[in-house]
Amino acid sequence: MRELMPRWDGKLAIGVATVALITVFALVVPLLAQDPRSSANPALLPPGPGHWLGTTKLGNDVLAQLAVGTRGSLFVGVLGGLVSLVLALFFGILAGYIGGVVDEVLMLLTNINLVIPGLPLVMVIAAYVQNAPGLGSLARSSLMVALVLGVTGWAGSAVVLRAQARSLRTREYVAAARVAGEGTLRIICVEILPNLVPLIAAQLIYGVIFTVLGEAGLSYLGLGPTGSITLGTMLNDAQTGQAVGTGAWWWFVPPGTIIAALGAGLSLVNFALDEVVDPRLRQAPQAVRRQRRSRAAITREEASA
Amino acid sequence: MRRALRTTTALITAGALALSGALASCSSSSADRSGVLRVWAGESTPFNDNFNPFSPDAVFATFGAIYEPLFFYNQLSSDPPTGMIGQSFEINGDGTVITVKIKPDLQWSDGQPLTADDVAFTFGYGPNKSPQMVSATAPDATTVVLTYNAPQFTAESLILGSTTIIPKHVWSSITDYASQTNEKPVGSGPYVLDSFSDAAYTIKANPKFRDGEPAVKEVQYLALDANQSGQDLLTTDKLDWSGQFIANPDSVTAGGRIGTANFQQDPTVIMACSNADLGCKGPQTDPAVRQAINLLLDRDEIAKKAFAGLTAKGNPAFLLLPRDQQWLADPATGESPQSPNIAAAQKVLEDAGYAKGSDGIYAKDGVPLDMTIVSPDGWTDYNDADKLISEQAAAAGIRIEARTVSDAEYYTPASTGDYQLMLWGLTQSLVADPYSNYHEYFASSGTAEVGTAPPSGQNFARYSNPEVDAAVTAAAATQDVAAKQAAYATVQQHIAADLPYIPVVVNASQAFFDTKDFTGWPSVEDPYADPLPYLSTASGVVLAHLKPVQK
Amino acid sequence: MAFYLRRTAFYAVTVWAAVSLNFLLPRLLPGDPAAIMIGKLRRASGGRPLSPEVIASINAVLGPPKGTSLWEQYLIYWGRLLHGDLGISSTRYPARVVDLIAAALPWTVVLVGTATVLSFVLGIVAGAWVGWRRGTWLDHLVPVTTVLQSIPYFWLALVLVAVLAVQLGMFPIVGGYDVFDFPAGPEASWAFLVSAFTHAILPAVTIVISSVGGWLLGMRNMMVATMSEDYVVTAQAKGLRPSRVRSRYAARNAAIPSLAGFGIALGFVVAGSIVTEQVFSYPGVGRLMIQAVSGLDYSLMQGVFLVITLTVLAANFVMDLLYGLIDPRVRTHA
Amino acid sequence: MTPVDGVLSASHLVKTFRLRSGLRSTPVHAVKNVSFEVVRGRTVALVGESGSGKSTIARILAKLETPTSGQVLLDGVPTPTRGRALAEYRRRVQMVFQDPFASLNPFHSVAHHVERPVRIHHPELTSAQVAARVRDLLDRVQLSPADRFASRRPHELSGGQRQRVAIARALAPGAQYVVADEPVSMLDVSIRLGVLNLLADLQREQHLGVLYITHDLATARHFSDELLVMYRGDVVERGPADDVILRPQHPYTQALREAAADPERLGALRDEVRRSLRPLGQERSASA
Amino acid sequence: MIVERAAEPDLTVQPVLTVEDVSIRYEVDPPVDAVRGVSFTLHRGEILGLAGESGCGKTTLAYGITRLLKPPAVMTGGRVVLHGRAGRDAGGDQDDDEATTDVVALTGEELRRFRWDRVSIVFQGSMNSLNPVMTVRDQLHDVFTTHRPGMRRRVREQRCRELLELVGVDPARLASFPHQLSGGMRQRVMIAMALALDPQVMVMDEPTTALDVVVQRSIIREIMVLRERLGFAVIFITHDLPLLIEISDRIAVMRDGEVVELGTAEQIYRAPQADYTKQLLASFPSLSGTRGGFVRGREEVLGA
Repeated sequence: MRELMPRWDGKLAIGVATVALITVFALVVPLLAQDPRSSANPALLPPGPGHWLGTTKLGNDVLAQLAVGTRGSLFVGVLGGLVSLVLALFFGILAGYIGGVVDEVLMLLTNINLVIPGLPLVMVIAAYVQNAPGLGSLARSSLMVALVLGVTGWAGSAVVLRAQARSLRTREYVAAARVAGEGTLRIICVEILPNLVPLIAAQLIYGVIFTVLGEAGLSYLGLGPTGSITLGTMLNDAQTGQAVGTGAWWWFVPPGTIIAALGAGLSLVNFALDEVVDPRLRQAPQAVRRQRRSRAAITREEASA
Repeated sequence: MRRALRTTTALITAGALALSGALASCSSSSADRSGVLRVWAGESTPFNDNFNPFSPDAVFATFGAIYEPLFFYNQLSSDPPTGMIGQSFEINGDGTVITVKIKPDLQWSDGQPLTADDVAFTFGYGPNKSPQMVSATAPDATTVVLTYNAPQFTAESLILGSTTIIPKHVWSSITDYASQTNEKPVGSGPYVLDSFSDAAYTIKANPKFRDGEPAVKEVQYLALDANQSGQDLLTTDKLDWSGQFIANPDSVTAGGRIGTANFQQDPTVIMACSNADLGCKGPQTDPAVRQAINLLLDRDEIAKKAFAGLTAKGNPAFLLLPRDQQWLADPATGESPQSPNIAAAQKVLEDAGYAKGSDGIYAKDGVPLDMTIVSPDGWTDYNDADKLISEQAAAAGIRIEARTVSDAEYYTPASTGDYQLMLWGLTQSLVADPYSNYHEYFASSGTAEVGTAPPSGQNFARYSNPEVDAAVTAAAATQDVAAKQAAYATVQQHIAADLPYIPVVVNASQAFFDTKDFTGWPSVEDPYADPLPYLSTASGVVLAHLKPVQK
Repeated sequence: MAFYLRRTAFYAVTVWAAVSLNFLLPRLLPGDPAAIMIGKLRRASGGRPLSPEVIASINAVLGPPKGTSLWEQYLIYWGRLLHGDLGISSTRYPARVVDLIAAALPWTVVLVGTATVLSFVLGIVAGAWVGWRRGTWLDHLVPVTTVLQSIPYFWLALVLVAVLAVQLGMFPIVGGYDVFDFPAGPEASWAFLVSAFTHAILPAVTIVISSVGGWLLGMRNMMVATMSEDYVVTAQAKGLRPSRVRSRYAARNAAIPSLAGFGIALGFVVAGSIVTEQVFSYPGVGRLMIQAVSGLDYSLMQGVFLVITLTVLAANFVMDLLYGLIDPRVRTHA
Repeated sequence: MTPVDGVLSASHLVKTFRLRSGLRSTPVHAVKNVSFEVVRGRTVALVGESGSGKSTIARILAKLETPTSGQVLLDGVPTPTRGRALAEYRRRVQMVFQDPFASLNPFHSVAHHVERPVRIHHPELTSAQVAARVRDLLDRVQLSPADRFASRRPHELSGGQRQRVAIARALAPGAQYVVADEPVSMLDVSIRLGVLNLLADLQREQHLGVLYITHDLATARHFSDELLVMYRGDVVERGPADDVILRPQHPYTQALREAAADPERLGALRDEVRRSLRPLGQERSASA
Repeated sequence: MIVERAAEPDLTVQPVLTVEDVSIRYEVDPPVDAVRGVSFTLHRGEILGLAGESGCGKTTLAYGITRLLKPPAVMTGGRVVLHGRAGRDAGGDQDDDEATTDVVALTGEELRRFRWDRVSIVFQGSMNSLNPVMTVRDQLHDVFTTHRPGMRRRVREQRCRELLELVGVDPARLASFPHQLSGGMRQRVMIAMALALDPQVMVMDEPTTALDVVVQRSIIREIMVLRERLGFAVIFITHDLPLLIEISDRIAVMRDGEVVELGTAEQIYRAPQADYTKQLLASFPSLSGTRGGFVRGREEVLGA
């Protein structure tokens, strides 16, 4: 069990702290800050006592927007990440475990999805979906954006999961479970999945990063969600509102920073997970460090002796 | 960036409603070659190699710089039109025959003579041939007679000011004008095409131009994809002329090189699909709702925050004041309220039978006041205004959801009526006469059932009022000022009450130009043409006026 | 040989799938480019009615074929495609989609190609180095690059433009070359190449900064894993020079998964480059894509999507061939 | 001798794999027509080198592979491939795998591994009864006190302990036959004997039929009653264990016998090599 | 027999490698002393068997002797001396062959040149010791281009072919990639590579464990033949005590990082002193002898 948990170290601590801070910020600050859509404030105020991060062109409080936007982005990110994870699990685990023709077909689909460049596909699908009649406000909701990003972003994870599932499938404990009389579904869920937990978590995190960045990109291109505030729509507002041109850095810098910080924090958590999946990544550098220190200590002793 | 695309459509409609005017005399060109004038007219990369004056995708220099109409109608003044190809014109008593004298000894840029024959050909060609036209003939080399079966008083500016004249010897062999790209345009304007690439094209002075070569020998048009890029290039001395929205113009003009002008003309409105009889759906079909929205708007805040304070105040009579002062019947319709009056708005609703629900939203017969207002992605000022409108309406108990859509999904639903509210730009009439506004936007001849596009006119609000129709028809058939005033008074009274278009602001149209290297730009003192590079005809007039600064 | 056969078959299937997807998408989800074009023409003519011939001709070019089954349409679609006919753009009517793409593609291929190769080589070399020197301060370099990787491309690009191009004037702000110096468009001269190069620096830097971290991380991790492989220990035991052990034994093997993952990463880079092109007004296919999407120009959208996909597939195919050269195992074991 | 009350038999087993390489596939004949019987209370050793097909036979008997042709019969009855009947077969025929580090799921406790087969095959038992049975099983494989081991996870156990857990798991359903596929080859030499002895003890106590698969001639000889030598999918020699080892008939058995390390031949190899090289003494300087 | 062997001075008298009080520690948490004060002497041309179970430190010791300790292992003390090849008329171009070398003191370039030239290793994982992406030829040539930079390509190629022939592999296999060779062939290639520079000592870490017994046998025979012809000394590491007894001159039995017994193969087999040696011997049932401590044997006893 313990080997399935990431080892606590500086990188992980910074990563978890960053993600936790951002999450708390996204969940708590909207309750305290003013309505992010309120235009009752003067426009383009620089950061100051009343508005810690200033205001936008419309007089929206940037801090409030940032908090709500972070929440929106997290929502899109987590949802998109989950959608792509579910698909990746379906394609990856099924292909990996069942093998044979099922594997061939599922992997072909996965590989096709993989080599077809993502964003253009997302753009095409988003353009079609968003203009399809009958969807109403759903067409350009953050839910739809998350779905589109999730549906197009699972292939990479599926490949990773499939490789791992394949290797687990040939593990003797899976054969042993079959001999013991366990059913296929139970073998997948009880014998295989738990050992994939670090990997699945890592894939989910990649999915979240991918979706958050994807949402930002789509929003920048004007294909993002409307009606809800995300970091992407904030950046889009700032960009079209010429925040750069007017020197309103406080409008433009924070959303980008939060995206980068969130991505970096999640990546740091993934480092730790990578080290669980492949312990050599942690052990090898650590071993080198210890060896070096010890050698230095021996040399010192000899020198002093 | 989308702002750039939007200017394209602004140009297109502006061209269609042009007033006539005579070309201000153009100074004789000096032999000195001076710097190239670099322009961003709002186009994005890559450029279309398309100089077809009939194409919606033609590049900007096509209109004004290369091709010209007969007369130039200066939107900024109430002066009569100035002649370009045309020398003078005359309309007969019942308005069915227009006789145009064109200037003598004109030449196309390929050296062929430009005669009345070309003009007559133009009016009989393609989309110019209106159903009302009987004939277009050229009795002699400088006379053109256009005969119609209905009075054309009010179509004067369209016919004379925004029909680009094309050479017969080129176009007589072209049948499918819509899919033509006309990569080697032969025109009559001050410039001819020099070189084209999909990132930039250059026009150079036309030596065969009737007034001699213009002083600025070369003009280069650039393609940019973002307003920010335009602003950056202005700041860094790379761009000499652009018409774009810059929220803080000081940042560009502070250096002293760039001057700016902002002649507001075009009303920005909340367009409502207002006619339930024609199939419009939603609470906005009730005039009381539209009146309430009109009252609750904080136009001052919208102007300041969404439009950076660069707009002018709108009026429900849809006049360009003070240009059209003589047509204003009731001073009360001379300006829309600038600050909100929520109590009045709510009273209007309550009088009409609405009551506030538990969620704070007014409702009638169980149907809440819940509407959607759309604007295109990236039209920041519109998007921002929508957000403010949504917030202001919510404060008064009306839910208006602000949504953005792609460009294409903005225009098509507008024309087919598949919307509830839209932030929309009307184009101000180019002449000092609101007729074209009333005819285009309010007359029922310009509308259609929801689901189909109007065959002509742009009454996308689906407004239909027999009294307004009768008044517009009456105004069209007369040139008597008093009779027109009476007719317009009727129109103004109805549209100010029914509000199919709720005025918001009169839109800013900022132009930025290099005053250090070029002189002769229009100014408040001498508004000889609107200095926006994307306007047809006017941009050509400005180009012909400019002079490089000698160094 | 079997490996190449298999890969070729895979690419054939993928191309077929991409083309078919491209065919199906607009038919699954309604949207009428002809109606949009007609609306535009109407607005352009200032409310004057359009002649029926014009409407008929636009419908013929842009509208859905009438009276044919989906299968027939599919065959026609393939037929047109094989003749290099991607249709007519509605936002740039009547320009042919093929011509628009032909003008834009070289820019993207050169920019993205160069930036990707640069990023790949940088990432692999740096990753090999960091992995080789594992356990030293270089380890801390790895988390730093993930921050770079997490920055949205366009945001980074806007900041770079604001600071380096506008404030400091070090780089051009927009475009693929200096349109003021070359008003007639691209030409085959040294000066033009220099101009194109200086314009490509900032977009390329954006792509490289945002993507190098991924390569670096992957390579470093593989390098660490490879370093404990027996053949690396053997190589060291053989007394080979460290440089040789690093390059021929460790790095070469460690780079194999990166090569295999090139396709995935390329997709990401292409995605990033689309938004990057937008920021720099770079005259590539990404720009066309964005315009097509905002103008609902379905033909252009499909054409660009298809071309991007085919280009990425081609790049992947080349990588597969390289992969076969570098890893002899795949040549015999499929 | 104990009475023969049950027999697990392999009848004309054939297993052909298809090895795919590109678009071609070449057949690999892993097992070619092998028949034998495992009687309760007796041990049959299957000896051969890797690739000889012995593990494939183990997997066929454990119903992890389906034979291309031929049958597995339990008490003379053809055995099922799915459903309840398969569950019944699994209850009676169990397997111990080669690698105790791989055959136990690192995620689950010792108790889980032993408890699951009990629950699967004896759903009628209450939790307390299951727990008691698990304790009993652990005691029987000498993992005492059972409570101390039950909650541990595989990585907390030594190799020998793990293999004992694996044996307990195999016995858990109440198995009558155990297929032991190289059960000690991954263990340290000093504990192999202990595990084999445990297996032998259990066999006697529980009257098990054991198929002992190994490449090690010495343990095969000592541990089994009957011995089969497999070579490239065929059984080339069979007979009582001592006969086959001490008096091999087939050339392959002889080669195997010859190749096995035998400390009794101390120094013999060196001397033989020296003798063979002496006449060629000059070669040394030529190649050095 | 013992007397006879002791009377062969050319093999046993001259030490080639002296290991003195070597200790190696793994700097993990808590540190593990994998090798504790091991000393022995390897004589010229001798096969010294290093026996012990997994984790006893035998492989760590081998890596320590060859200065190939992987992190986090650290040699905390001891001396390893490789004695010069006096009295042997080897090629005069390798001067340091004549020198006595303090292996522990070697650093950097010196260490690199020492490796393989004087002590080579054949690793346990015959499957993975060869670089999968280089041909056998490239990997063999590597040894010469690094250690014999003056050697011409043709000579090098000739030498590589000879080496393969020496270990019984078709020289045509030079062009092969490792995955195209069988396990036995790969290990032969590794042995050929280990012979390339005519080293004084060859360390063999379980060189045949992963192979089938018949192949194993032929490779061991090959090693014996080569040892006879080329005269290098071998440290042969395995857990397979019967095998060691059969082929080694002397055997060191290791347990928990210490050598518990060191003696001739005969002594170890016939008269083991340490309890652990006895236990280890008892773990291997005799193939041809009586049934020893096996249960079935016990059953017979009980039955009797």
